[in-house]
Parts: sequence; C-alpha cells; structure tokens
Amino acid sequence: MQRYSGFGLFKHSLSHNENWQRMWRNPTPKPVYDVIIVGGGGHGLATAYYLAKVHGITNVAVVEKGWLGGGNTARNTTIVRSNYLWDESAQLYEHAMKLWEGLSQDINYNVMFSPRGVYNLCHTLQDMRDSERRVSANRLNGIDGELLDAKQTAAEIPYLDCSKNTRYPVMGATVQRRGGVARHDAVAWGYARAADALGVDLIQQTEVIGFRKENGVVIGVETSKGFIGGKRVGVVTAGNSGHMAKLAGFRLPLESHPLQALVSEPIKPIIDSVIMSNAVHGYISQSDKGDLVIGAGIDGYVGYGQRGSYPTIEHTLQAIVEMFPVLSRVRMNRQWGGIVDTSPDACPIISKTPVPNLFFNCGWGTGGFKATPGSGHVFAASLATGEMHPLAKPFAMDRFHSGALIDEHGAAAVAH
Amino acid sequence: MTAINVYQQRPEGGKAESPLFHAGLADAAGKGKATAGIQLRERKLLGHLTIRGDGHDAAFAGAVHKATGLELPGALTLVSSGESSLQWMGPDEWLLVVPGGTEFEAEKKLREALDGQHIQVVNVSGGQTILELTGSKVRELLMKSTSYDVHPKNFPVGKAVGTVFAKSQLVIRHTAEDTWELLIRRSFSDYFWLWLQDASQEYGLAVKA
Amino acid sequence: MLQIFCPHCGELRAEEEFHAAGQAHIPRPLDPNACTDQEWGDYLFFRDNPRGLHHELWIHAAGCRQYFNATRDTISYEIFETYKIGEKPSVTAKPKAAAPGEQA
Amino acid sequence: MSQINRLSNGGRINRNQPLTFTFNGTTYQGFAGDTLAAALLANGVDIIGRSFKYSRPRGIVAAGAEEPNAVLQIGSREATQIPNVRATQQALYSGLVATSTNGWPSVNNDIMGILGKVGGDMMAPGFYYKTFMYPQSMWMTYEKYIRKAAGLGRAPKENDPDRYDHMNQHCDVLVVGGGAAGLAAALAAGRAGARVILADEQEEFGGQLLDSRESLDGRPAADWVAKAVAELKAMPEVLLLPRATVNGYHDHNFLTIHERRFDHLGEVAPMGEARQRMHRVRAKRVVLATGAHERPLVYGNNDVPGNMLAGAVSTYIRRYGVAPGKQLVLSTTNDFAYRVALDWLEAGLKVVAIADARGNPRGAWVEEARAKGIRLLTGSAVIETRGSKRVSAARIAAIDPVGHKVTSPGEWLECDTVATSGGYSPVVHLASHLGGKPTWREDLLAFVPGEGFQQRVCAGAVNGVFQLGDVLADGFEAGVKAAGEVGFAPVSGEVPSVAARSEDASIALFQVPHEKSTARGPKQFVDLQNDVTSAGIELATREGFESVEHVKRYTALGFGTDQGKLGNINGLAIAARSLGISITQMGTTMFRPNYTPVTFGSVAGRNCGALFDPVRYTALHAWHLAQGAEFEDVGQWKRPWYFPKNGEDLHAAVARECKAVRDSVGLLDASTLGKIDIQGPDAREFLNRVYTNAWTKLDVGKARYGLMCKEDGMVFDDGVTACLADNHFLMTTTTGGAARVMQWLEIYHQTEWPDLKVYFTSVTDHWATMTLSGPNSRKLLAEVTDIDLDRDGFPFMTWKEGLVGGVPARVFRISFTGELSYEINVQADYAMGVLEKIVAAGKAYNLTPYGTETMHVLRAEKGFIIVGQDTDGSVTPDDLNMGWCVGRTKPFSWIGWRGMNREDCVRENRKQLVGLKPVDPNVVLPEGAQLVFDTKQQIPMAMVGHVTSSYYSASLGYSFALAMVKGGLKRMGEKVFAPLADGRFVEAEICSSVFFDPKGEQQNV
Repeated sequence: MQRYSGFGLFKHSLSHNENWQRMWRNPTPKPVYDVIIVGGGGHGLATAYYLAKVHGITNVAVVEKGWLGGGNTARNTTIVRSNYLWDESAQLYEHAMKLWEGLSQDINYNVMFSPRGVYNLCHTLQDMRDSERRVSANRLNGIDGELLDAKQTAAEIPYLDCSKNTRYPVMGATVQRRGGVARHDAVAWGYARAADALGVDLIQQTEVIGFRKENGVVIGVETSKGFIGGKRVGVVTAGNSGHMAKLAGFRLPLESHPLQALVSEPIKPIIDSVIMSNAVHGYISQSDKGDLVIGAGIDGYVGYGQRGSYPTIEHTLQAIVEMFPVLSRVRMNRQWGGIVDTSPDACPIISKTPVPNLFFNCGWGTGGFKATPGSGHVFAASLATGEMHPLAKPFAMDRFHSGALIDEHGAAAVAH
Repeated sequence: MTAINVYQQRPEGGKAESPLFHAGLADAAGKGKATAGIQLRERKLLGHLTIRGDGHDAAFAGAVHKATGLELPGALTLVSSGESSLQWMGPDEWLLVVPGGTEFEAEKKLREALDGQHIQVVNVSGGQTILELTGSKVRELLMKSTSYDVHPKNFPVGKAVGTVFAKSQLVIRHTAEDTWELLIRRSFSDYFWLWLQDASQEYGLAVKA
Repeated sequence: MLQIFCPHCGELRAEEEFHAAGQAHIPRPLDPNACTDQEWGDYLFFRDNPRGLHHELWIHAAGCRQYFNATRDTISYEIFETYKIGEKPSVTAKPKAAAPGEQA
Repeated sequence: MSQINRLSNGGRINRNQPLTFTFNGTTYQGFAGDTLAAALLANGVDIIGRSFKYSRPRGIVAAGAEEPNAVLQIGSREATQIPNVRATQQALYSGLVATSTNGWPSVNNDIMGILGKVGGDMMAPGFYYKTFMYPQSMWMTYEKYIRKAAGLGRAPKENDPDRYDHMNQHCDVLVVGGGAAGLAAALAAGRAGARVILADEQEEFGGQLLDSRESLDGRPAADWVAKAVAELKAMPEVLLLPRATVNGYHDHNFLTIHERRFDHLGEVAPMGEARQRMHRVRAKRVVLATGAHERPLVYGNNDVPGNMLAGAVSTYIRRYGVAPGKQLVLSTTNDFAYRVALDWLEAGLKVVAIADARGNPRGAWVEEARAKGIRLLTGSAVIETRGSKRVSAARIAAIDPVGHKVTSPGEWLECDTVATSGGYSPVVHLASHLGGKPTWREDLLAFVPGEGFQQRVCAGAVNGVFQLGDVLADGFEAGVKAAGEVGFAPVSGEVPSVAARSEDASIALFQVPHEKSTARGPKQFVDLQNDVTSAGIELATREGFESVEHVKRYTALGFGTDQGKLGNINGLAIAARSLGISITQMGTTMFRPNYTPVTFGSVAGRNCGALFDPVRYTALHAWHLAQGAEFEDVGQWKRPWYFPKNGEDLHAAVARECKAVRDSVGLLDASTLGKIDIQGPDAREFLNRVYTNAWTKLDVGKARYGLMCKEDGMVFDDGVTACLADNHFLMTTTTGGAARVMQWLEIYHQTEWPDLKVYFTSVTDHWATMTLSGPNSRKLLAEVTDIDLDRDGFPFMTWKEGLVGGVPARVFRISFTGELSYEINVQADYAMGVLEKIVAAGKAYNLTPYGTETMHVLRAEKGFIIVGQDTDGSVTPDDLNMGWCVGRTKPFSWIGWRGMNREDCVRENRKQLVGLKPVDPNVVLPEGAQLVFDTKQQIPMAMVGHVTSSYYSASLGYSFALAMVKGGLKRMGEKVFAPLADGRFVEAEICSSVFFDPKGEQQNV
C-alpha cells in the first residue's frame, strides 16, 4: 500500500499526480473464501479489515451489489457519539468511539473524525430527567457527558434560539464533547483501501441472489456473477437485511423504512457542533465545506426507494428554523433518503442465525454510521471464532423471544 | 335507559364561554374593513351530538330520520334543515348539530327512536365549536391551510370532510357558495384562530358578531 | 407524498391524513397463553419486510378514523388497491415487471 | 456610472427606468428588466468571485439556473441578508446591495489566489484524505483553517423579519417550464378545459423565445409569447406562476413549486405578505417542458472571466441589450450556437473567428455566418485561453475528428470573449427525482428522461426535440395528451407557424484535447464552482473510483449549488473515456430534489414560532394566566406548572401549594386528562381485555384505577374508569397518552374484535375537570353543590351527579394526592363560571391553585406512578409492585398478559419500583440519577437502577424519591448510592414507595 502523508502529497504534486496507485484492486473472485462478507458498506468493509488486521484472516471477500460505501454509508449525516443509555449499547458504541479516535492513523486515511461536540437539547421537564439519567449512566460507564442548563446551552451554541418565544423553549442540553462528525465516504474508502492492502478481495457490482447450503449449513453465496464459496458468511446489508434473510429462509424482527436527510448550500461556518433535538425533531451540523447537514425524520412505512415523504422534510426544516431562526433565508440544496433497518428496540442485531455459519449484523436503524468501527471489530471477532464477541452477545436475535430488549428509543436521538 | 347514563349537562342560564371566548371576537366584531377578503364568525354554544351506529342498517337510518327529521347522509355529505344539520363523519359515525340547549331533547329523542339497537350517542357540545368563513378569499385561505382540494368541482356545497388543517386536524363543511365552516376542537381553537389570522393577513380579516 | 384511496371516504387523500400501522393480516393468536415465547416473539416482532408487494395496515387518522389495508409496492410506492378490514387483497403478485429506481 | 457594455438599443429592458445598485461597495446603474448579472455585465464587471479551492478569478458564465460562479451575497442590512443568490436569476431592483462571497482582501486582488497557483497540484481530489493525519491531535487545528475557507455566502446573524407560506394546489395538468413547449402544452390543455398550472422560473414566460432569432407567424417570437400568455390569462381554470421554480417531483405526482413573490422587488416583503410561497401541487398529469442546458466545452484555462456559454451571450445581447465584450471567439460543435456570432455581429461588434469541431458544417446559420464574412475554422476548437483577470486571447487549433488529439499548433487570436457550445443537455432533473434513470441517446449526444413512476409527458428540448417548429408541435401534442389522459377532449386553437431551418448534426466533443497530457496541461475546468478539473477526474479513475457516484464524491463534481448543471455530463464523459467505457455504461449520478435550492423558510412555511406546533389550552387557561401561572409543556398542552406568588421560586411555590393541599384544600385543573366515552353491551368485556385488571364486577356508580400494557407486557398508560351505567363507561387516560389510547382501542376494535358491540368517542375537550383536594375539600364543595357529600353516601371511588355552582356536573371522588378529593366535571363552556363560584367560596379555606409540580410531589408521597416518568416502556406491572392490578385469572388472555410472562419478564432480580430516603433529609436526589450498591468500584460501575421521581416533601419534612432498583423489593432497608457529577455520592435507604399515609386513611375521611 502506498503510504499517504503530507510529504507524499508534495512528492506526487511534482509529478502532477500521475503516479498515484489504485486504492483497491478489481479482483476476480476466488472459488472459496474463509469468510464472505455480503455488503460493501462501512460496516462490511470494517469487518473485512479487522478480520485481516486483528485475526489474520485475509482470505476474505466483500461482495457488493453496487459500489463500495454506496448505501447508508453514503447517505447519513455523519454523526459520531457514544452517549447511549443502557450498558450494553453504551459499551458497544464506546468501543466504536475509541476506534474512531485513532482510525485515521490506523488505516492511514484521513476520515476527518472531528470531535466537535454533540449536543442533545432538552425542551421539557421529562427531557431533563431523561438526560440526567443518560448522562449519569454515561459517566459511570466511563463515557463523557455533561448536562447543561439553559444558560450554559445558550452560551455554548451561538444563534440557537433559547428565548421563551419558541413553542418549546430550550431548558438545557446534554453534551458529549468527544462526539462529532466524520467524513462518511472516507470511512468506506479508507477501510476498503486498508482491507485490500491486506489481501481482502473487494468484489463490486455483484449481487448476492441466494445462499447455498449443504445439510442446512451455509457454504457460500449465489451471486449475479456465479457461485462464491465461503466457510462463514456474514451479512451486513442494512436496509436490505430483510431481503437477505428471506433468501436464507428466515425472517428478522426488522422493518426497512425511508430515513431522509438534506443539505443546505454551502455557507460560511455558523454551526460549530452537532445539535440534536428530540422534542422539536431535527438535528444539524455543518460540514467543512460549509453545507448544513440536517437529518430528517423517518417515514412510517416500509420503503426501499431511497426517498421519503415530503411532509417529513417540511417538519424537519420547521424544526431547524424553530431552533435557528437565522437560517430561514438559507437554502436547501439537496434532499435524499436512505433505507434504515429499524428494530423494535432501536438496537442492532449482531447474531448467529438459524442457518449455521451464517451471521447477520443488522438492525442499526438510524445509528449505524457512528458504530462503524466497533460494529466491524466485534463482527470480525465473531466471524473469526464462530462465537459472538462479548460486546455483541446481548444483541443476539433471541432477545426478541425472551423479551430481553435493550430499549434505546430515547437515546437513539431524533425519535424515530 | 338504565343501560346508559344520560342527563342534562347544560345549565339554565349561567355564564357560558365558548372555546374562542377569550380571543375577544365580540370586541373585534364589526371593526374590520368592509373590503376584507375573509369574514369570520363563531357559531358558538350549539348542541353537538356524536351518533355511532350501523349505517348499513335501515333501522338505524330510519330511526335517526325519525328522531331528527334528517336523512342519514352518506360518505362526505352534510344535510341540514333549519338550524340543524347532520354530517357523515365515518362509516359508523355522524355529527348532529342542533340549536344550543336542545341537545338533551335531541339525545332523548334519538335514544327513544334507536331503542334496542347497538348505538352510541354522546354529547360533545362543550368540546367543539364552528367557525364560519365567508368572503371572496376563503378558498385561498383554505388552500393555504389544507392539502384537501377545495375547488368547487371537488368540494361542492353540501360536502364535508375531515382532513388536515395547518398542523392539526378539523372538519371542513361547505355550506353555501362563499360560505365554509370549520368544525374545531375546543383545546385547539386558539391555535386555529392564530393560524387563521396569520394566514389571512394578505386578504384582510373581519370578525362578524 | 403518497396519495391513498380511503375505502370508506371513497376518495384519494394526501398521505398526511394517514398513519401507517405496519404489516397487515397479522391476527392476534386466539390463545396467546398457548404460544411459546418463540411464537409470541414472532407475533410481536418478526415481519416480512418485503422489497416489492406489501399488504399493510393504515388508518385514515385525519378523516374517518378507520383502519384499512393497502397493497403497495415498497420500491415504486405504487398502491395497487386499498380494502376494508376483513376483506382479502385481490392483488397478490406484482402486476407488472420490476420497476426501476431502487438504486442510488 | 456608464454602462460600457450596454448596447444602444434592443433588449427587453426599460431604458426609461434606471435602477441604482451596488456591488462590492461600488455603485452602478442598470435598467428595469435586467437581471443582476446583466447589469453587472453591462457595467463591465469581469470578476464576480473567486473559486472555492484555487481562488481563481471567475466571471459570469451563464444566464440562468446553471450559473456556477455568480453566486453572490445580497442584502443591505443584517436581518435581510440572503446568501448564495445567483446573479443570473436575481432581477435588478433599486437599491440592491450585492457582494462577492470569497476573495480577500478583494475579489480583484486575492491573496489565496497566489496559493492556488503554486499549490494547485497539491490540492488534487482527495488530497485531504491523504494528509493532515499526523499527529492525531492536530486534526482539529488543521480543520479550523480548512473551515475558514468553507462556504460561499453567509447566513444573517439576526432573525428573518419575513413570513413564508404554503399554497396547496390541485390541477389536471401542471406544465413545468414556460418556454415554447410549455406555452404550447398549457394552451392545449387549457383550451381543452383542464385545470392547468403553468410555472416558470424566470421573470417572464417565453424562455428562449424571448431572445430567439426565429420568428413565429412571421413576427418576432416574443410577440407570440405575449399572445399566448394573454390567452392563458383569460382562462379561469389556468394559473400562471412566473418566478416559480418546480423544484421537486415527489411520489404520486406531488410536486413543489417555489414561488419568489417579492425577491424581484427587494430583500424584504411588504407588510403582511409572504416573501416566498411554496405551492404543494397534486397534479393528475405533468408536462415537463424544462428545456435544455447548453454544455460548455472543456479546454485549457476555460475558467478565465470572458469564457461564457454561447447561448448566454445571445441572451445578454438580445434580451438585455448587453454585449459582454468587444471581440468574440466562438467554439462550437453544433449549428445552433452560431446565433451568438450573428447576434454579436448585428450588435456592431467584432467576431474574431468561429472554431467548429465539425469538418464541413453546412446548416443555414453556418452559411449565414460565412456569407457575412465571419472567419470560420472547421475541424477546430479553442484549445486554451490566456489572460489573468479577463480573456486576452484564445488559441484555436485543428483537432482530429474524434476530438482526442490536437493536429496543428493553431494560432493565438486576440479576443476578450470566448463563447463555447458543446451541445445541449435536456434538463432531466425533475424527470429523475423518483429514481428514473436518464437514457443516453447517441443520436442526440444527450441524456433524455427515462421511466420513473411519474404520470408525466415530456415535451420539447427535454424530450430531445430541439428545432423550434418541432418543439411547438411536441408541446401542443403533450398538452393534448396530458389533458386527454384525464378526460379532457382536445379543443382546437391557433398554432403558430415556423419557418424550417436547415441544421447539420452536431459532433461529440466534451474535453478538448491539448498537446500536453491532461495532468500536465493547463487546467481544464469541468465543475467551476468546485474547481473540479479533467485532470482531477482522470486521477479519480486512476485511483480506482470507477462508479459515477464514486467519481462524483471523490472529486466533488456536481456537489455545488448548481448541482452539476454545467459540468456533470462533461465530467462523466471524461470519466467514461478515461475508464474506456461508454457514457451509457457510466450513467449519471442520482438526481434529487431540489432542481434549484429553496429557502428553509419557504419549506417551513408559516409553521414557526407560535405556529410551530398546535398549542392546546383548557377552558380555564385565562384564569391560570390571571393567577400568574408558570406553564409546563405536556404533549401539546400548556398546563400550569406552579403558581408563584410574590416572587417565589419553584421550590417555595411548590412547598406552599403542597402545604395548602395537605392542610386545607387545593385546586388543580385536570381537564387535560384524556376522557373517552364508551358505550355498548360489550363495553365491560372490552375493558377486561385492554386493562390488566378485572372490570366484570364494577358496579354502576363506581370507579376503578386501571393499568394498560402493550402486547409485550410493558405498561403504557393508566387512569381511572367509571361505570356510568350498565353499558356506559367513562375512561380517563394520561394527558400525553389520550390520542394514543384512543387509537389503540380503535385498532383492537376494528381489526381484532369487531364483533364486540362497543363504541368509543373522545370527550376530552367536552368536559372541563377541576380537582378539589385536601381535608377541607368536602366543606368547600358542599358550599357550591346540591350533591350530598356524606362520607358514606358518597364514598371513595364513586361518583355522583348534581349541580356544582349551578351547573350540572359529574363529581368523582377519586384521589391522586392521597387527600380527600373530588374531581368536578362540567361541560367546558360553563367551567369558568363554576370555577369562579368555587374560588369565591374557597377564600374561607385558603383555596390554593396548584400546578403539575405540586401534583407530582403529592402523588409521589403516596407512591402513585406517573406513566412515562416512573416507567419507560420496559416496565411490567409487577416491576412497579402493582401486581394487585393484574388480573391473573381473567378468562380472556388480555393484552399484555402473555407478554409479561416471557422468560425475561419473569426472571429474578428485575428492576423494581421502590422508595428511597436520602440519609441526609435535606438532599434531593437528581431525577434520573443512576444508582450503585458499591461506591468503591472503579469505572465502569455496576448500575443497579435510577431515580425516577424525586422531591423534597414539606409535609414529611424530608427528601424522598421513587426509583427503579434491581431486586429492590427484596432489599428494603439496604442502602444505595447515587454518584453525582461532582464526585459526591448521595446515600439513600431503600424503602416502601408509599411515604404518606400508607393506610390510605386521608382519602377515605
């Protein structure tokens, strides 16, 4: 792998950038792999990378029906935080957070992880109670978190309307200062490049259309370009997980819903952190290019169209203007939708399945991006050993039968 | 009638405050411009009864007719006679509006006529009110507020629909060419009043007594 | 914004008047106490979540407040029919070839 | 103030109405009818801004929505600043203040520009992914500087004084675009009698007809436009919307139109008017007549000011009477662009040369140019231009027929304007918003709309039809078709005649070749706003970015405010060539709303501030206001939170209110609780199924508390339900849960148990509810009622009818405070009168109004839960120690029973609701605080529960709390600790959750 650095950049500029190498190969699939990852999004690519890097398993294929990082990885609002309520999810997301903090150096690719602070606004007394509960839990779990009152909130977030004139006046906020944003595409590309360098085959434009089983045990995947053998198969296909499960012969406790987002035209920096509000239902940050990046709500019906309902966009911008009235003259440039696989408790499913050697990592709903490194790391460990990583264990599918749900609807931010 | 608890809920006389009492409509009445595109009047303190029953059952329709003198209306329609009106609200639900103070009599009549049938009659008079809008710009005002098509081709006189309005819900009734009624819930009435004032700014709004 | 035909009002109405209520035709087990945890969990949480034709439950919340069913394509969002509770869907296979537009 | 580039005649401007404006602090003059861009060009302003990455000087390129450079800040005062206005779409008004958005100290002399020149090659696509990584701690510092360069314009720092609104529209046919095709379609549909909306983004209808060289019916095309518009205006069912951009095409033929009602008159709307309006349109059919955007050619230094789109130059000359230079060079691949040379010549200016990439063009306009003596170089193109702040010369050279190689050294020609045309790209944006993939047509060298879940007809240039006569015919046909499909038979009317014009096919040329390799030659810009070059695109493909989306994302191609209108096709053609694949294989990126950006304000409409969300008030709200209440938001309701007196804070007021209730009597407005009237012979059975407890034996006249669970066995609402008659019940729900419970009852009734004879009707708003609570409540009530309040005749958990304050009332003797309490329900219209009588009588008893906070304290002292505060959706009745409320033997398996018996719900050591008594009676535990058993442990600590409710009790004289604690019910007397943020541990003893009057004597007095 060609190492990236400031000096390298200078050197290449002297040769007019004509000598940069490919970031990843375009390999022909081998007949059989130790592990096949279905889905070349951030989670799948991270899984492949950690399989190779941590577990030394390099005979790995990532099979992607479109282009790398082309699903929710390319469509999310890039927020990274770990301030979840329950121990199980807090530990999983904090595991991811720790990996984020050294990720650029680890994979020699600047993913622009920028811990500029994530604020969750409180507008009601119950918001304040819930926030105290969450921050208190975070602190005892070793995760940074502070609860601010209205005055502190106003002081820390310029232009936020903290007056009494709003419909739901701001009463306070929580802040996780280690939280922030990262560059979503770079995460996929960085993991892809690093995994490829360790020998992982990234197979794009190849759709999985079935799972081949022998004696009930999965032995590979049927694809649009033929059969690929695999000793273990990990499926990481987010919104399409339900479809994959159907191909494998079982159902999941998931529904795939459209989740929308939008960006403004680029404007001079005005929002320096990530600000989220459950009660008025919107969240916002600003990219390094100057676009305001705004998350909209989720639509109430199953939808695979990567587009959602217009009223959802209206409600979101009403919320943004309610929070930041100075933004009403700014323009929305572009809106789009992702397909989020929502689970009943707003927590992921990282699990064995009824089919031996077939593993699923799904159900991240609206919270997938922030977990990318952690998700890949624990899923890689599970695929490497065949036994679920301790952090993944509570997220097994059987919780939907036993009732041991981990209800994170509150902490999953904008009430989806 | 022991199966159901029915009683006169309205006092004789006494202080009554309609949902928009505190909006000061009475003070504003007559003070707006004569040229205002929207004229608004609260048809307040009427008797409102929700009637539930099986619309497919001729006995039900017949009994309602007998008690009210009104034909049971079908989907999205409103029939009226004098001060009373009967509106379809859903496949098993109608709203009877009668002059204020007569709702108890009306309920008793209905219960008598419907005796033996599985029905519900509920006095909801205190919970809702009717805003009557007239004027040349009412349609525009409605278009600002609801995604339902209020063009006369789609919304002729005599039609009534429950729909979204601003960020809430209400029932729109088209009662005469330039006259529309909004049936609103008491607790939302200040919100709708504020909305209507705001949305009619460019047309002018006059309150009628 | 979808446009949905309410089988009770007999009209097309804007999606804002409705709420989606999930997959249709999932009857409550007649004897819940006879269900194993597995069966009860399946009833509570496990769904078809199909890419394509979907029978789903909606309520005309701002209108007649009635629940009804719809057969909808989850990719094209085309609604093929709506029908009252207790009725069976008449569209159970996609009437036309798979539509474009799913990809980014 | 001379307009050096203004032609002495021509244009659709009003020369009798001069308008003064400023740009970057200098005052200029233009005319009514100008766009800001036209006025700037008229005044000879070359540099309009600096580019994003390299800070190169940039000028106006286009005349419409595709303009990438002239993106300006507008506004004369802070609150009305408007960022990122395209000068080409902004009508000039008197007093307009515009500034460039980049460039320091000025756009003409910019320091960053030097950096751009020397460091250009270090800023290739993706350079930031490859550096700024070391050391890890430095990224935030690097990023601080990167962010300094971010953004174009700026948001105002003061709140917007303007209003915005929405207008819901319904039509048979929506025609998008008011050019030749759109006007024709609207005429056809309108004549047929359809409800038609015609929307166009420009100041006036007509599109290209307004600057066309061609004539209709033998007269200037603009004359026909006026006639057509007049005919449309006379049709009652036709709505004409100029300055209105159809910006989004959503599912089921729902489209949004962004209408700028006052932007052409100033930066703020007149009083009472909405500055902009979003039309939310449901169209049975849509005619897309969105036209085409001209494609520029990509050649060396094609970004120097003076390089422009050919059609734009024509537009400025013919529509605005402005020639943006003196000496023109045209580089083209097609006939249509020749009009610019002819227009330029007719304006009395010099056409230096035309370079035509084709070998032997012979169309009518080509011949006309030849005939007029214009120098024509065929098989050639402009290879590069020269000039720092304005083009000074262009090099034209011969190229091979496929456009891959320069075949002669060519010659440098002095000029100040280079107009280029590489062909025309149909505006397929809206046609693709639902995911429809545009189709590449090699015969047209253009993408045309593909299939896409839209009930639409495309007409004119967007459809790949370019000749004016064909465009009109296509438009009329589309209008007939669209109206016909929704039931309107065509009605004939006048159709203008057009003289045919011979035209030769154009040739494919995107990136003009250079002798040097792309990486080493002069920069060729593909996307001007984002400084994306052809070298950058080639680099992306070299590094393995092969999908069009990857190329876009890696290079930022098409990411700008113009969304790639100018550059995308060239960019993907260059990428395809670099990868050795066809343009069809390459495909386009996804088109998403918006076509052009729309203000947040217009999307939000008037739903902001007080109208952001409905506010619900009770019938007694005015009285609460008069008492000086502070309010709490509970759902959409405003409920009195507490009633401060004489500057009391929350705690003082609550202590006083609590004491008043415990000592004498208090008054609470409980009207917000959900109330549902339930009638029918099966009402009781229904209650048995939806409540956890049993209802079979509740007698008429009595009331009972009930819990509701979802099928998972988790508590989701509670309340008291009274039996009014055998088949008649009144259910109460929580304030926040009212609508939810109602819908929940309906779904079970409608879908699961339609056979049960029962009806539900919400009466929440019908009844106003006043609660009198406290030992003196009976005495007080007795003074205003005719109901016999005898202790035994009207016992706890029963209700009676009678007059209260002269008004018929239902009075429920139930209690949420543990004190003797009466809930008085009257028809809401009469509540204020009743209240006034109670208050008057209450003076003798120190009747004290109390709010939700006091209610919370009093109920917590009794251990009564608040659903949503003490529960969180993961709590069963047993967890709440409310097993007494679970009908374990009810015959029907009611909702929640099976769920609460799942493996995890019956395990040992679940969290259970208990009371907590802080060891220090003056310390109030924070609500939400987590609890631990062992303070000695390291982080992460084992958390065993959390505080759900916590108060200081004036009547008890100590602080107390309710909490969920692991196995708490078996740990009575044990200690738990709440570790606080400041490092302290608050120690508390686990105790019963009932603190006050555990035997319940007070409420039974």
